[in-house]
Amino acid sequence: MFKKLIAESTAKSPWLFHINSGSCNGCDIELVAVLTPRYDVERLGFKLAGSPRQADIVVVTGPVTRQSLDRVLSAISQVPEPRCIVTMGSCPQSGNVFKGSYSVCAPLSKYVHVDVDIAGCAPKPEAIMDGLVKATEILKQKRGQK
Amino acid sequence: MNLANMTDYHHFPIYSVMVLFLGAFIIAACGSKPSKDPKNPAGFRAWIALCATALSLFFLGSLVKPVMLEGEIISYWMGSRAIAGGYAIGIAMEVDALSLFFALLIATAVFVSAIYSIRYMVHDECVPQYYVLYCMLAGGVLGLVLSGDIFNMFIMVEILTFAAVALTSFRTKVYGALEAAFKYLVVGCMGSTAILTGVIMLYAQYHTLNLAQLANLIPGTMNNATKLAFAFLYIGFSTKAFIVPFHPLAADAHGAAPASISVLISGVLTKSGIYGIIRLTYFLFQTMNLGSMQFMLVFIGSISMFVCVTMALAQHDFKRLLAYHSISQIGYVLAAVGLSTSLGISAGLYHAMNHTLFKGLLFLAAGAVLHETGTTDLGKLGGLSKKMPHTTVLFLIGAFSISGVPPFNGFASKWMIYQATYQKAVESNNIGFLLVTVIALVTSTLTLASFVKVSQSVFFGQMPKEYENVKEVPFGMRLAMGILACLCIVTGLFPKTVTGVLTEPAARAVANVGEYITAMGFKSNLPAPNVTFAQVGVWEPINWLLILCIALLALTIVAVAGKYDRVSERTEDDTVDTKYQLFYGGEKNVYSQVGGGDLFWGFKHNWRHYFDFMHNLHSGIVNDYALWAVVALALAIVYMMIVL
Amino acid sequence: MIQFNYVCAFFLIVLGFYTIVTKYNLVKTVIGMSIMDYGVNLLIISIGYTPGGTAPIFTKGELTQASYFVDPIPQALTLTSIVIGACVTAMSMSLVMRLHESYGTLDTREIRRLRG
Amino acid sequence: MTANIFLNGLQYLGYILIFPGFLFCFLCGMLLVGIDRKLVARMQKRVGPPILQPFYDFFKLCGKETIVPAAAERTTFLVAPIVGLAALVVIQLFIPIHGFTAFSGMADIIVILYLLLIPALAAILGAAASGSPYAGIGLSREMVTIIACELPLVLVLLAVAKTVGNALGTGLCFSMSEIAEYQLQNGSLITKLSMIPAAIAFAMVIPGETGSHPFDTAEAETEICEGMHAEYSGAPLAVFKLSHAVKVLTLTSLFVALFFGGIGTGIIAFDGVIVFALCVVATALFISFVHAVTARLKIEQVFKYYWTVVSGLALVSLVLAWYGM
Repeated sequence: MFKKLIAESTAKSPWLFHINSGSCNGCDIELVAVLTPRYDVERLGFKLAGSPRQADIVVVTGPVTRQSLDRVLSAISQVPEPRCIVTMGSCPQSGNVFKGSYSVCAPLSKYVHVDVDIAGCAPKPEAIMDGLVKATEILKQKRGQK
Repeated sequence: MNLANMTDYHHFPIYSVMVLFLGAFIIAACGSKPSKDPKNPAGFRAWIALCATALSLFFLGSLVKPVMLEGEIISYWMGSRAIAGGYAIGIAMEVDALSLFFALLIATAVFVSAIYSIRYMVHDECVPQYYVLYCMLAGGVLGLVLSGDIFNMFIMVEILTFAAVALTSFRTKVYGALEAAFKYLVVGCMGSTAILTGVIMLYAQYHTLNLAQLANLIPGTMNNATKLAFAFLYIGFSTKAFIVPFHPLAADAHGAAPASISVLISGVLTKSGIYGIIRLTYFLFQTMNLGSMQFMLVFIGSISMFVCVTMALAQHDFKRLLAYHSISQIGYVLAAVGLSTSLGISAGLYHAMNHTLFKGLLFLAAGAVLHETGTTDLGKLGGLSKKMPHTTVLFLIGAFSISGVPPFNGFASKWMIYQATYQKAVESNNIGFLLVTVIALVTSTLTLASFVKVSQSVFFGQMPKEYENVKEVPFGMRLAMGILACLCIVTGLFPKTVTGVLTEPAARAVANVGEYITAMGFKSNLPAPNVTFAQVGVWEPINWLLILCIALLALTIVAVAGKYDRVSERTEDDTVDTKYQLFYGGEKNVYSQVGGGDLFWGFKHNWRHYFDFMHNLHSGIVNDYALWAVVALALAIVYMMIVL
Repeated sequence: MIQFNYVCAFFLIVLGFYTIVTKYNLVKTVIGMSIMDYGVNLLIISIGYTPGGTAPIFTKGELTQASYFVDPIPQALTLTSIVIGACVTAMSMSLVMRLHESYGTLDTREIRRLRG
Repeated sequence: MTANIFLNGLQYLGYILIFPGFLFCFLCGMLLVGIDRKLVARMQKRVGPPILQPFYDFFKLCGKETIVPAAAERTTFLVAPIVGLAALVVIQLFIPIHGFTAFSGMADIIVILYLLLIPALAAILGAAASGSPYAGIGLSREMVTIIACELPLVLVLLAVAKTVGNALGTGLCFSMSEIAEYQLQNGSLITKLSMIPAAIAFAMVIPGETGSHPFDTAEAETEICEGMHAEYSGAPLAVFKLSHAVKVLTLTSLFVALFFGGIGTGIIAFDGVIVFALCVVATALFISFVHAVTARLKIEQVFKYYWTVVSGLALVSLVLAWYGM
């Protein structure tokens, strides 16, 4: 019974931790936009957590610059299991316009398993919410496997 | 003299003092050749000191039954020279419940500190001399509280000041030790001079030095010279109690002395000053029924508690911080005693006892940290709880006790003080006493804050690299701390028993001056007062603890069933996994310890003008401190002349 | 004129206080402490003085109702006090020496590592 | 005889585990927090999370991995939340629910003030044991907030003691059960003139003590990464969240017991409901509303606010109570 309860709760209370790996702030602003009254992602139980230790979903924005790579990876490793990694915007997926630069390490999936990619530059709030909901489903699956 | 005569308990007070002086003499006579044992450089001399203190404690402990429980007052004339022609000629010891109460506190602290010293004083030179001075100090304080003769009180004050100054500067290499000793000597000497002047002026008036006879003669015959003597004596004992404005000396002396001596300075020396003030105001001059005298003591007590706790918040050194707290707690004692209600006196004495226990514990913990790491600077330490788990637990017990966290002993006594002040405010319909309650309550929280600062910056937080090899302190030191910690918990859990056996008889003795006079063989017509210790509040620590244990048990069952302790931890060989590193906003391998003096910035920012002012005021120049003493003396004289 | 003694005694005590408070030299501070001490000693001995009294030394035969001698107790007290005063001076001078070694100065305004 | 004792023991065990104890605290505290979050969302024109959201959060955290950082002191880190929760539940037992005063005779208002320090202290020590510098900053701010709240709380409680004491003729009254008894017979304390500023001051203290907006500097998630809880994850964090919920309940029900007692029916179940309803109102007014309309203060502003405005109000109340109004 408790296992089921916990699995159900996991899907209903995903907390986000947001890492900016050299983003232009476009995606960051859009992420904040989904918290505003118009979209209000909190009604689905989402909440921005201040520390990776408390997060379930890690949202990475930006093209993963060489300076930030180690830091991104260490912060992701500090998130307790089960966790779900979401890349947001085109940058962490392909490098976007920065691709080929000596200082950019994108895509992030080279270094760590990414569960959900939200494409767009920057993605629409609706897309972000859709991606996050998908992430919660993956989270629930991971919870169930344990 | 046969054995039965010698084991008569009437001789025990003098035995308990003499055994310490004798110990000092034997240790000094044994020379100063250090022993070969590196763990105990003083060799058998340490054991002599320990035996002397243990015997002293034993003698005093066996007096509990007759004096505390049966209410006898032991009067003891040296060489059987009693009263002639209505005047006390011989030297007397008079042990009533008040004296015995303080003597027990002192003997306990001295004994525990002696256990601690054996392992603690291993890095020093001249350790045999340390034990000589140690026994002298202990004997001096015991002699002071057991004496029935005011000139002997002065002699003992000199002995203890002398020993304390020498022990303060014992570690001459320690930063500021000599300076602290010199300041203490100058102001302490002014205090002793004040006491001597007061004593001799009383003698000029009444031609006796016996406390009981003075108490019989002085009230009702006060003139200007007596008032002057009172002011001198009061200031003299104030310097021994280190109350405001003599608190900077305490801070300097505690910080520089070895921890085992800091225990004595804070737990024992300050008590001797408080004892002197009680004897002076309640017995000799019997002025405590005057509102103005109550006002003076309560006012100085409140000022002491608040000023010193704020000074403590600004400190960067572990022992200096403890030293200021010491005076802050003495402020509580003085304020409670100054209320002149039986509950107030009982509460004040209870707090005095608890202060000896928890402050001793805290100083010993500070000494343990110093012993292992070589520093007490709050800015340099951190994370020692992993290396010194027992010391951490013992320190926390002391810290909770002093900050008045239930169910430890500090709370039990502070709780009585709050009630006593509030009761006094209601009874006398004076809103000023209510302010004292508020100050006491707020001071208690500030105390907690500064101990949170210590635990964060010394025992918790991150550990600097250089302390990787720190070990737990030796068993002997932990034993000493353990004894005090157990006493802290026991006296906190059974407040009714403790007050019933120890503080209430003492408070009764304070109220019943007539008996003190008649026990010495003088005629007194002071009536025996009716003393009650009614409390308005309710606090049942045992029941609370029982409920808490049930609650904890229930939670533990749930936690075990839910596998609460199944955690992910770093394995021994795995040093690189970033998962177990602290989160630094993504930065790698950063050492950062939040500690030191500015932890409570939010508080200090609002009070910055006050803190700046205080910092400049405590200039560290001995002339300034001497000036404070002179001004205090002048104010005391003027005040006494006006109100008495 | 025993009152003059009292005035002198208090004058000495106050002079001692004055020296301690205003002089910035450690040795002068110690001198101040000694002066203070002498003042008290003078006070004690003056209190024991009775005009026309003899030394309080007598044998059993000499003691009559009319015997008139100075109070012996203050004299005993003075002795004790003088001894203590000497000890204090010795102790403080040794501290002054060590202070001079480690601080290189005798100025109290510079010996203030412990403050605040 | 033995059967009687056994039954009595069972009854008290029931008190501790079920009614004013654990189960009640767990359910009502969580509900209060859920209502709070919903209300704040509605005030900000959002839909907001479901009212049961705190339960979801709690169970989710129970299922998560617990990571103990290498720099942390393991035992303190894990034990601190449990002790804090237990201590809070015990405080809840001491607060009378109208006629229900089974435990209120064991501790009185000043003791409760001090018992409230234990959970805070547990959280602080747990944070210190985690070794994180964010937690260090967080605990410093938490401690300053405690100091800030202490002065007005002390003044309010002394004013209450004086008012009830005056009315009873004993001069002063610290006992929680006597205060409850007095209110049952003479109506709520809030009807007295001197108690109105006291009630306002106490209400202002509630958000500070529970660490909610705008006094949540200690857990500021955007500046110092959740402060004291920066390194906590999984079940210990769940216990901390539960403790926070219970603390909201404790403070609001203390507020109700002190100023709005005496509207009870005499039946425990009904009284429980009434008290809970009053707690909800108090939460809505003093936590949700304040949260919705203010932005986070700086820590020195928190301190200044409590030691000037709130303490001033409390002092007014104390002076009024002193002169028998």
